[in-house]
Amino acid sequence: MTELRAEARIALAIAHKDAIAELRGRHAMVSTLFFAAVVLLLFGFALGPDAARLAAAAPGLLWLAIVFAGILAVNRLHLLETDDDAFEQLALYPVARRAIYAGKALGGFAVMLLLGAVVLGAVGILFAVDIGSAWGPLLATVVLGAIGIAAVGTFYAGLTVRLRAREVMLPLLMLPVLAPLLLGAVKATAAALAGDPFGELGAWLQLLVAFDVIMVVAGAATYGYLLED
Amino acid sequence: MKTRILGFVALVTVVVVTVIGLFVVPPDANQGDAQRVMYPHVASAWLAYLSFGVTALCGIAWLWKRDLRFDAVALAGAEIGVIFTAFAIWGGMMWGRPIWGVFWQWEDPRLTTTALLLALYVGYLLFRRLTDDPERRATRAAVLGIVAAIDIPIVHFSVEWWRGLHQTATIAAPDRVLDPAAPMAFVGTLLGFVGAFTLTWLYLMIRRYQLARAEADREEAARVERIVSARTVEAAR
Amino acid sequence: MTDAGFVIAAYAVILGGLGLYTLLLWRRLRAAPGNDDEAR
Amino acid sequence: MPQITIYVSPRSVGAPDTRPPAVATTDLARLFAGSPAVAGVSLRVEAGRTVALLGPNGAGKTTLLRVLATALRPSYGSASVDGLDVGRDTHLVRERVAYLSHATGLYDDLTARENLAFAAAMLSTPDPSARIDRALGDVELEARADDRVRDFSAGMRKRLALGRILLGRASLVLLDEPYAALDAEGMVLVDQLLAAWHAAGVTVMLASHTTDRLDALLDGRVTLARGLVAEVSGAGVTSMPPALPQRPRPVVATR
Repeated sequence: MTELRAEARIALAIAHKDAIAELRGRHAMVSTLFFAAVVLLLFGFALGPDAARLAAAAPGLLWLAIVFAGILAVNRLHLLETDDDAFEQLALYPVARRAIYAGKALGGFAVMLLLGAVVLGAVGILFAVDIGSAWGPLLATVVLGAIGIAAVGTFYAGLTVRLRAREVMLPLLMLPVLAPLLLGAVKATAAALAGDPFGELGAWLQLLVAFDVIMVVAGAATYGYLLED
Repeated sequence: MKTRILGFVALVTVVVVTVIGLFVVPPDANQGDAQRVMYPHVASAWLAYLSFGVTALCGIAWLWKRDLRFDAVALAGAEIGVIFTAFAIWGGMMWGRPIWGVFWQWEDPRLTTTALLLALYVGYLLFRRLTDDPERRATRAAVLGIVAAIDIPIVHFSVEWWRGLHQTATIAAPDRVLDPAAPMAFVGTLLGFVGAFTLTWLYLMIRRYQLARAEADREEAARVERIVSARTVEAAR
Repeated sequence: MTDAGFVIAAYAVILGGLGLYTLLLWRRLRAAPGNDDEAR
Repeated sequence: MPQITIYVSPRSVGAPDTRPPAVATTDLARLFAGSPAVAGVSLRVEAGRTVALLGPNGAGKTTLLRVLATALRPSYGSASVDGLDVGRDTHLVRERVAYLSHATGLYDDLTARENLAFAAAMLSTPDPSARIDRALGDVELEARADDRVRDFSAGMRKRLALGRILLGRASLVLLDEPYAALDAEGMVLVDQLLAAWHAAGVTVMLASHTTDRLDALLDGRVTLARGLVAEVSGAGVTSMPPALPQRPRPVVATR
């Protein structure tokens, strides 16, 4: 039991370090949020100006913006490590590999949560969608979605951190794996916004939970191999 | 030599089942001749899933035993898997067009899952080409193959739900639904195709494995040769 | 295009593809495992 | 000059001959894209010794250090630290080794103290705040403790990386060009560190080109050339010629 507590402490130390560096220097957070806002704006131009159509498409647009911005955010968190070969130094510390994964994923989760909340707000405004009424299920969906994207993103960012053509390979490898999450999140969001007419919301949230659990376990179990050289 | 025989047997069985599939077995009562596309389509889809299962298992075996021969099998599985995935998608489209009138049927979980499969494993193959060190490539490709294989059932399950959580499984389709009481001939032909294609798959896997091993051995020999020459030069000093 | 047309197209691509791949594989195997970018 | 205190792991105490060799490699080779950076090194370094790795650029010094530090896995042959194989017992080796590479692996947006605080968390350093202050004092960076590393010169970054090593309890310290980018005072600091590690029974291997100032500090020297050991001198370090000829073996990894 103490070993798990030690690993948790290490994961928190890594996430804390990422948070300080992120807030203080990188401004990745701000740029990612603006990127998501711009993507939403473009969706408006692409599908607008018919308000009804936009409102109908809102759940899909919301999650597309989150996923695309999420790729940038997770990538930024790992760039933080490669400035001065810090990633290699991190791997040389005598700490459990899954603790490193947990630390990086935790940082990713925090960024994704903030991103999700902001994009949700923007969608509410831009596409005139009443998010107030169903804020509970929507929050749950955003939290579960954030966990999934952070879990998968941290794995693939670690896999491609020293890879050639990394900018293309990260989305190319990551997006197909996120398909079930995108699908579940959009359906859950749509159900929540419509007041869950068919009672499907519970099922979609369960799908998201299953995806998150599987991907976190898979990521933690294999992240160590990505640090090998 | 045994492989050559396997190859010949595979060729003969494929020709035989093709003739049966195209000409001998009667067309489906509802779908008519279009139903004949099902045979190679289903056989290809089965081999796509089998191939990626092999790749994932070999990935685990490499991480455990660190023997590069598993990596060669994993590579063969991924490459041949991508090819059968492409065939399965093509078959799905050639079947969908006459039946639904559209090439791409979003509601069909098999089609959408297979498409994601293609994306996953084209990514796998591209990733392998971008990594040079044989052992580092083997380790990372193994992990990639395992995560991709874990993702496939989730994708299939979620697309299954996506189609309609509470509607009945049958797709609300025009009258041309496959005749449920398919006579034995269809099932027989389908099994024949699966058998013939699996033999072909086995033959191709062995050949691709041999090729991967030949290339790995050549690479290995070059590496060792450079080491030996460095040592002889030094020793002569 | 008639149904038969699609069936032919399906079989042609799948069987043709298998044949082509086998041929390619065979040629690569027969060529002495020289410098092949696959192994680079 | 501050009196530098070295926190020693219990492993590095005890008479050198009772402990397994700090470093032992057998026909060690490591290739990059097919060409051998290290082609066949069989080296043994007794515990507690200070040994220099000499030789021109590209001789394999850095690669050898990185394999011993578990940053690189061996392609062929094997390497062990304190009798522990770098491939099989990687976690245990990492507890025993401290490695200073060319890249100092620091976070530009964190201050010197925050960087050391993070390292202390990773190394589970007991009584971290006191140890961090002491380390900053030892490497003479107390004045800049709360400045961001982004504004540090290469020499100051190297001092901070050395300070990070002082937070650990390594029994083997690997230094890649420790004197590079350091001013006169910095070089004296490295001399002091080497003396302190030597006194504490910690084994040190350093790759360096500035050999003139090292005579008093070194026990032995190893000269590498083209990925092989060209010459060995001094005490506590021995080498064996690589096995010859080597039959290309089937593709089975060595581990």
